[in-house]
Amino acid sequence: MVRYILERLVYMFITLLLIATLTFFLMKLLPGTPLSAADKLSEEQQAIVLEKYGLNDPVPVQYFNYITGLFQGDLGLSFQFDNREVSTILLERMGPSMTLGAQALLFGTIIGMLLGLIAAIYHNGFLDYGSTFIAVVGKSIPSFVFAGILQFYLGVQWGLFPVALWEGWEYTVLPTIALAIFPIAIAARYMRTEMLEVLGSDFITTARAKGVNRFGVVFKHGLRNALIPLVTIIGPLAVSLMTGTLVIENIFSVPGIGEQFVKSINTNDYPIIMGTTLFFSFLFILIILIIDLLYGLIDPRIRLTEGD
Amino acid sequence: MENHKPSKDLFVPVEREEEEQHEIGRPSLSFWKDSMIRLRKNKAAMVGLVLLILIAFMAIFGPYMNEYTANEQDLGRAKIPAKVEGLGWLGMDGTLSTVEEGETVEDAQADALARFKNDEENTEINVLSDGSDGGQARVEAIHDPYAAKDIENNFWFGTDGLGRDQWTRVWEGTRISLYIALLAAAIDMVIGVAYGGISAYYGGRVDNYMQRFIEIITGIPNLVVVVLMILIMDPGILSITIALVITGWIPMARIVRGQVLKLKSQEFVLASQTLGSSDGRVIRKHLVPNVMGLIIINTMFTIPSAIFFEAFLSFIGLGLPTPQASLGTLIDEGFKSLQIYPFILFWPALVLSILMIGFNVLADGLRDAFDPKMRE
Amino acid sequence: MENLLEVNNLHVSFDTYGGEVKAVRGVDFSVKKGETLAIVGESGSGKSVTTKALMGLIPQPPGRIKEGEILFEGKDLTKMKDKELANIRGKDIAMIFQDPMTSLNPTMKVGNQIMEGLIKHQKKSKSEARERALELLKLVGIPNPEQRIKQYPHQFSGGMRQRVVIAIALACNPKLLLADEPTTALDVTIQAQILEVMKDIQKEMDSGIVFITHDLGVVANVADRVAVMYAGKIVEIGKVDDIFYNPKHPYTWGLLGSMPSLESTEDELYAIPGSPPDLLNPPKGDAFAPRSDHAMKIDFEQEPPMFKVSDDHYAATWLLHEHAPHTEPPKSVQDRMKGMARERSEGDKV
Amino acid sequence: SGGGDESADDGSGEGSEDTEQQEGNEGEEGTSGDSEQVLNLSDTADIPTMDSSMATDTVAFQWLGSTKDGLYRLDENANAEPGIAKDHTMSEDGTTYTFNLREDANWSNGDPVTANDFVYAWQRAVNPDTGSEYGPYMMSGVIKNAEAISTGEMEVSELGVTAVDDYTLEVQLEQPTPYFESLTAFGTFLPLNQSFVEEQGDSYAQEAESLLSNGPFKFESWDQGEGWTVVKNEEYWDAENVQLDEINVNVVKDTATGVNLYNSGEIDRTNLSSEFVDEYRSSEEFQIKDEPTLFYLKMNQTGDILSNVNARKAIQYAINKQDMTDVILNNGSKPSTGHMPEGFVSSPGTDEGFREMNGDLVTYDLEKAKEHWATAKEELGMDSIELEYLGGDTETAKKLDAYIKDQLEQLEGLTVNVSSVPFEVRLERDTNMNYQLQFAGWGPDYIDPNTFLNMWLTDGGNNHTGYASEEYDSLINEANTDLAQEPEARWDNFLEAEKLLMDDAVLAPLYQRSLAQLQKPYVKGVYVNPMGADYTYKYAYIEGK
Amino acid sequence: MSTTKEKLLEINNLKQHFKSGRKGVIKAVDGLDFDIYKGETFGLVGESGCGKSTTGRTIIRLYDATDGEVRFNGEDVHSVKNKDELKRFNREMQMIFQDPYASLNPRMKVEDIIAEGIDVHGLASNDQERKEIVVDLLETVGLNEDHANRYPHEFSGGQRQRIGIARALAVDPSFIIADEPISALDVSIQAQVVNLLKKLQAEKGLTYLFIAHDLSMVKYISDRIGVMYFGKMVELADADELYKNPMHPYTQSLLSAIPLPDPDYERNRRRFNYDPSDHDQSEEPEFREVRPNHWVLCTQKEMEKYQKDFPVS
Ligand SMILES: Nc1ncnc2c1ncn2[C@@H]1O[C@H](COP(=O)(O)OP(=O)(O)OP(=O)(O)O)[C@@H](O)[C@H]1O
Ligand SMILES: Nc1ncnc2c1ncn2[C@@H]1O[C@H](COP(=O)(O)OP(=O)(O)OP(=O)(O)O)[C@@H](O)[C@H]1O
Ligand SMILES: [Mg+2]
Ligand SMILES: [Mg+2]
Repeated sequence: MVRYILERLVYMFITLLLIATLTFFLMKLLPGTPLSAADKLSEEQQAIVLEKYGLNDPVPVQYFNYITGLFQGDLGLSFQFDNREVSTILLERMGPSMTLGAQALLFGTIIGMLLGLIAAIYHNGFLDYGSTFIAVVGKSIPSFVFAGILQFYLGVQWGLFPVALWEGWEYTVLPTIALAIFPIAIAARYMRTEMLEVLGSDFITTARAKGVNRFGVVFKHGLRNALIPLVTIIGPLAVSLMTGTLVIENIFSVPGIGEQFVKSINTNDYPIIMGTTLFFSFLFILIILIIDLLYGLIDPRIRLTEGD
Repeated sequence: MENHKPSKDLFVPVEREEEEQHEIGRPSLSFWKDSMIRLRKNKAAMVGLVLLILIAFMAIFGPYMNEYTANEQDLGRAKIPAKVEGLGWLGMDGTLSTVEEGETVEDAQADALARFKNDEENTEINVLSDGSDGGQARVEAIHDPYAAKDIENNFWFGTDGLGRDQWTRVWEGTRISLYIALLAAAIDMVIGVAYGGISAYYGGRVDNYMQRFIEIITGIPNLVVVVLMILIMDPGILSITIALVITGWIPMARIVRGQVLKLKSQEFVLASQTLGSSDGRVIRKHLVPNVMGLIIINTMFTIPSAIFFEAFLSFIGLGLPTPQASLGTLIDEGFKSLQIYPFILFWPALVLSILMIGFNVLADGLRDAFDPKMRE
Repeated sequence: MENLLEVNNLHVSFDTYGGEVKAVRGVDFSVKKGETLAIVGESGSGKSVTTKALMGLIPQPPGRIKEGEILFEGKDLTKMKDKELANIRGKDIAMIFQDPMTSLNPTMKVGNQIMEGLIKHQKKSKSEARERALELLKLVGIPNPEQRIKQYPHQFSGGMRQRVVIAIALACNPKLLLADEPTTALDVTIQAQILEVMKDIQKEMDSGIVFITHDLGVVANVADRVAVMYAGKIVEIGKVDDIFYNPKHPYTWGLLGSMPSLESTEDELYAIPGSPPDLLNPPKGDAFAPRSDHAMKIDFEQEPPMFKVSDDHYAATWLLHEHAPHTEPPKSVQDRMKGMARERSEGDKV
Repeated sequence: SGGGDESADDGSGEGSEDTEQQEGNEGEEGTSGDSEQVLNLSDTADIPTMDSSMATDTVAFQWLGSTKDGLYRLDENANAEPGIAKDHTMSEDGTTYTFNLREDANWSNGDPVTANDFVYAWQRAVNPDTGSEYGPYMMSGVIKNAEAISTGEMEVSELGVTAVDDYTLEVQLEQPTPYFESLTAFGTFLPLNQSFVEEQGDSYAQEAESLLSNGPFKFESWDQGEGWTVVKNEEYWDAENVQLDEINVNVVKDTATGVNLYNSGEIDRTNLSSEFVDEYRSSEEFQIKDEPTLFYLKMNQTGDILSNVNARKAIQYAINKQDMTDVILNNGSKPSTGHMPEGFVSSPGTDEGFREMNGDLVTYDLEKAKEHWATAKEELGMDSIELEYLGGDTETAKKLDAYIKDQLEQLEGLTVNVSSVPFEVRLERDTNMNYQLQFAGWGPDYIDPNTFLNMWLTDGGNNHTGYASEEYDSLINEANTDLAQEPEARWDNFLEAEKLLMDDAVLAPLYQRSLAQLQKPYVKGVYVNPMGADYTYKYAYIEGK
Repeated sequence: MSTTKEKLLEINNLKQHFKSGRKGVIKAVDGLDFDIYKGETFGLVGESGCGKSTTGRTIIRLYDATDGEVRFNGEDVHSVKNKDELKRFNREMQMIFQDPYASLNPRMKVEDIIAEGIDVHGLASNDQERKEIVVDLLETVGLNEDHANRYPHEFSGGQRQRIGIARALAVDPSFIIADEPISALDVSIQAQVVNLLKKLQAEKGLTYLFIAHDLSMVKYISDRIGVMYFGKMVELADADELYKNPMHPYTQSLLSAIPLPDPDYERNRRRFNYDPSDHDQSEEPEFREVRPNHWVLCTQKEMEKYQKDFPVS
């Protein structure tokens, strides 16, 4: 186990390095420069400014400098936010995104799982269709529409929650709901599908024969067996939720990383792109690792180390 | 017990026939055909299928049903709502309305008129409350843009901000979105399933490397890749396709992998292996059918994501070149005037919702149909 | 003695796309306290379905109890709500399932699966339940219970899983135990051990047992009475001695005749010819007739009623009708019966 | 076209009304009543940096302008009013300016603002080691030796700026620069407190604590991504004229969100996208803010089709700009008919506006367009022509693209293929002149016709159209050298140049942008500037909230 | 039954250890040595959990052996890597699984399950022929054509087991590992299946490794029987010999526990319990030939005792 984790961590390191490398070179292919007033400067002037940031060095040299910087824990300085440390920016922006993401994930999966369970228990009944409907609608309404509607009604018209901005917990409510609609839909659908499968198994009959009631059958026996696909999908979902989404952050004026990242790409802010990419990847790989370990916990029959 | 007495001559021994006749209870069908039969018996799924066929039909023929083309602009007739003769009671009477408040009725009226650029002739004003109860005066104005702009032909879905016929645009957009939907589904089914299946089935080192590869693909920012694609490619269907191919299959691959990991040590898989089944066969015949339910459900998630991904691509310049539209871009566009011209959003959103509901209901039906244990 | 369980005219069907599978077609029997009723019969004859029906565990859809009543201590289980049934299941009636591989929850530790019923029905604390679970595991002959209790089913061999299933069923000392081939996956030594455990519990609790098995040896060991099922019906029912020493139904003859004895060396075992009927379209008349050496014309036209042989011995075959020609069991069966009698007397001598 | 559409008149009407209102209010200074003097605003982006040497974007310039005074400030009519400089003298040849600084100006930490603060700041801005973009851009060709220093050919100390004493600043220019005064109000020319900046080092201007202000407001807090708060700077030399106690700014990127926040009272002003205009047009809080920003189609003359002047002219005339601004933009934007915004600069002699003087040079005229097109096709010997159109990357631009495509395709045989690409891609294609038609825009950096016209010089930094006209070059160059001291002749040169630009059909003017806004009626005294900081809050106050 | 017979399968020091938990190792099979001759039926009995299934599975390569070798026709099964070779092995060697439900794909029709081997090895030239073979096989195992079109969950346990048997027979193997193929069947079908297996053996010279609990059936069908206990073979002899002269106490205990279909006998049966600690612990037991072709796991001392107790007549 410990060995396995260590091994995975080594892989994680290699993977991150590969991602860093690939992203670095891809980024260098991006058109334009990180200069924000490039259209106003003559080419020599541009060249001089770029020189100052070491962007005129041959790409391999830049790469080498970047990677050596990385090993010293230095993510570099941002271009758009002149001279600001990328790590500081990441830290500042990551907080709101992760808060929202975590809340939405928690709220969304719990609600979604409940919906899915209800749908599975009352298979082909009214509640099943109802919960399916919610899931479908949740998935097919684009999040910006949903967020816009939430903001207008719950925020402006009824005044239940703050419309937007980021000044306290109550400000997280609307964006959390808006973000959660997707995990709700996903969790509901996967739960339903898998639970239906599981409820048909023999061991469920055994459990019922023990006198376990419907509730117990579903929650104590069904749930864990139905969890694998959900956990699989929740992982990347968690990353995408926690790394912020442009749309929700814009609509609710959340000072998150998602919007920042898109902007960095659009303005060629290489250090931020790299920093964010590495952070996202790190989070992603970490979560995948956790999920792989969870697989084993959830279903003891799955052994990842087998044969290797 | 038995009331009537059987007659005595029935008690004579008969020779046992060696071969009894077998009636063929049901025709011999493959798993797939059998599933289709089951699907056909599922009413909800059939409704879904009919919806889809209907939408596909409209996507093909809808644009030819009126005299407008998708890109014919006329700013003079921009943003007018839907009007269908005889469907006025459904709200499709081609009028716009607004409710304004003011200190006095006159104030409110003036506001309401100003809302329709002071076109008194074609605006009908109803006073809802004259403010005598101490509150604000409220006035409702109903404006008939068809009359105002001397438009004789009706726009069944109204027009957009450039005065283009929404009906034609929506159905043409549906075409594109259907293509995207099918493409995304195909990518999911082909690449995602194969990748996930192979990764989990071979396990060990293969799995390890294949998963690391996924991590790398996921790690590299999508947007960077897409922006790079813009440099080498012209926007259009091809670039959309490629963009989808690059990352669209990853969730599916992971789902399938998770399931296959669970299934691959089951005895029926072992049994197949002892028969000498090739790995491909084991994956195709044993693993995939048992993951089918999830594959279908996951595909249903991929489809709307893909439809909106396309809208996003269009937005950053890799999607369809202006003025072509898809449901995704139409919705994107319509959303901006949601509060004041909701009908621009309404029609594409309605079609997309029907499409989604159709897909999902059908998917549920398929899921059930592929599970022989599920029976009505 | 009062009937613990009484099953009257039970019909169970499954709706499939092919049509209605009439898995159980009118079954009557009863079990008294402290009594063991063994059900033997063709595989696919509806034994498992019958016992599942008793527990209200027929998957619905596609299955359904079409007709009949199941009286447990006088109350009709078919009319009970799921909630009430849940209180009876596992506590008053317990069931051991046929398939040990799939009847255990793969993601739950074996110990917890045993403890679950105890905690629910006997309101035991976790540690008490654990104690009892260990005891049960020891009882069913699983070595190292302390270690095993923490393992998952896939770490157990088939036989061990079966024993776990048995332990689960025995946990709450049920009044009625439905055992569906509980020892099939076990070796004879363990089987003997298990049978003893079951008997002990039965003695202690005065429970009734319905015991399904294919092993006539086991039947001989445990049963007080035996019911023989064929194609969804009970074709013969009687005291264990009646069935072994005085069988009346040709199917019973076939069964007894198919057993190899330790001495048998013939090249071929006797086997009932033909194959069982399709319950989608059960044949008219006696379902066994097409495979019977003693079939009569009436067998293809009318269903035989239960003929009474003695007070506790009934068989559903026209051969018992007064008009029927006198028919003796096949020679192999007679030999066997004789052989047994001889063995028995020898055994007595020893 | 002569007869404007109703709504356009509405828009401008309201806009000017507003200005009058503000002017009227000025007299009642100090009568702020009992309202809390707090202004709540939103901005669409973060402040990337508060380092005036490094700033490049409007948000930064806005808040630099609000927290710092340069030599001069822009008053409500965009004329220079004294800031740190009390007054100045200019040498005969117009190349040496001597500014007399006020002695009562302090930094918010109490240090006096001295001439050295300017010397340090300007030197820092052109110093290549600083990595400033606007420094070289704004100062090259204006301040003596700036260009050479910025390219590393000269020492920083050679820059033509010296502190004669603490309160006297002497600036040497390369050549007479008539608009230099207004330039000194620009963010890049703001002073820096040398000891503070050096003390802060790398962290200078990165957060509220590492900033110094010498203007009406000072930073109190600044949360990346979230917003910032500035409060009245009691150390400000003109503090008594500052009425607002506090301005809160939140970063709000989405227009609809802005509107919702406005409606729920969280912010006092919001911009409206065209979709919202219809809804709020009748509201009393609706106002239109005119901007001197122009949008136009750039035409690459190096290609084989657009090298034909008739083809370019056809494009100039083919677009119905009135419909475009009325229906699509719907925010008070006006069709533009030349390459100088309305209400931006006026004649030094008669005070008549540039636009008014030159008139509508290019208007919608489909017939004319078709004629030119026919000639062009003949000259080119082509019957069907495809043009690639590089679209804008904003939301509105997309709609405009579709519209422009449709309009241009009224020209027989023309197919326009729109490609809308991200900003950086467009920039790169522009630089490489890898386009045929391009949607483009330009806003002024200082108040002088030159800011719009000098870019079309042969090889001008932003020309990128292949346009090379000796005549044009000489007009502009003359205006900036020989005629620099003769405002009226210079003015005529510019008028001439614009005509030439349109005649040569270098670009097809589209519209002059306006911004539709909602502003709470209790917000008073906010001035709009044509360049630099968008708004002046120094004199703003809240009344009747 | 003489040693001159041709060896089909040689198993040498076969070991299969599973990891369990953090450090634990389950020695499911711990050093097995035996041969199976061509055309014989080798019965394997033993306590449940003693490693019978694991032995079978390791032989057929479902598990990679921890140690030891399995030679089939002289070739080491576990060293074959070549695909075609493997496929040949798979045709030659088949397995009937213990668990009738888990071993059938719930999403496949019976027809396709049975025909899988036919498809894999291309044994039918067209659908018609395939169908015929399937129907034949179904009838061979006591099912009928109608069943071909159903799914596994529609069958009773016994019926499922028969499907498994039909599947194994489909490829016409020469060696079949039957892991409790009949325990889920009713006696009549058991008889049918056993008859069938025997018939096939007679006709095609099949060889079986027959794992079972039902000792009377094992005795009936097997030529030689091995008794396993805790991963080790404790006794191996010809069937009759084993039943007549069981030496190892575990074997004795096993035989004493066989239930007989005779209620009277059952009422009076006495069992002999085996306690592994009764053995002489002083010495590692070895597998010794106590009588000709009769091997027992015992110490030198025990062997002498057995030889005394069971003298060669
Ligand atoms: N879910 C189902 N759908 C359709 N038919 C079913 C279903 N479950 C059982 N059956 C049918 O019901 C009949 C009785 O099955 P049951 O499991 O009771 O047999 P059994 O007597 O227990 O056999 P065995 O001894 O082999 O376990 C069989 O013919 C089977 O095909
Ligand atoms: N995959 C596995 N992982 C860990 N332990 C296993 C595994 N498979 C079997 N075992 C263990 O190996 C031992 C032998 O198991 P096996 O299934 O071979 O027994 P068996 O002799 O076939 O028993 P039965 O007669 O009950 O089927 C058991 O202790 C079991 O717990
Ligand atoms: Mg059964
Ligand atoms: Mg086994």
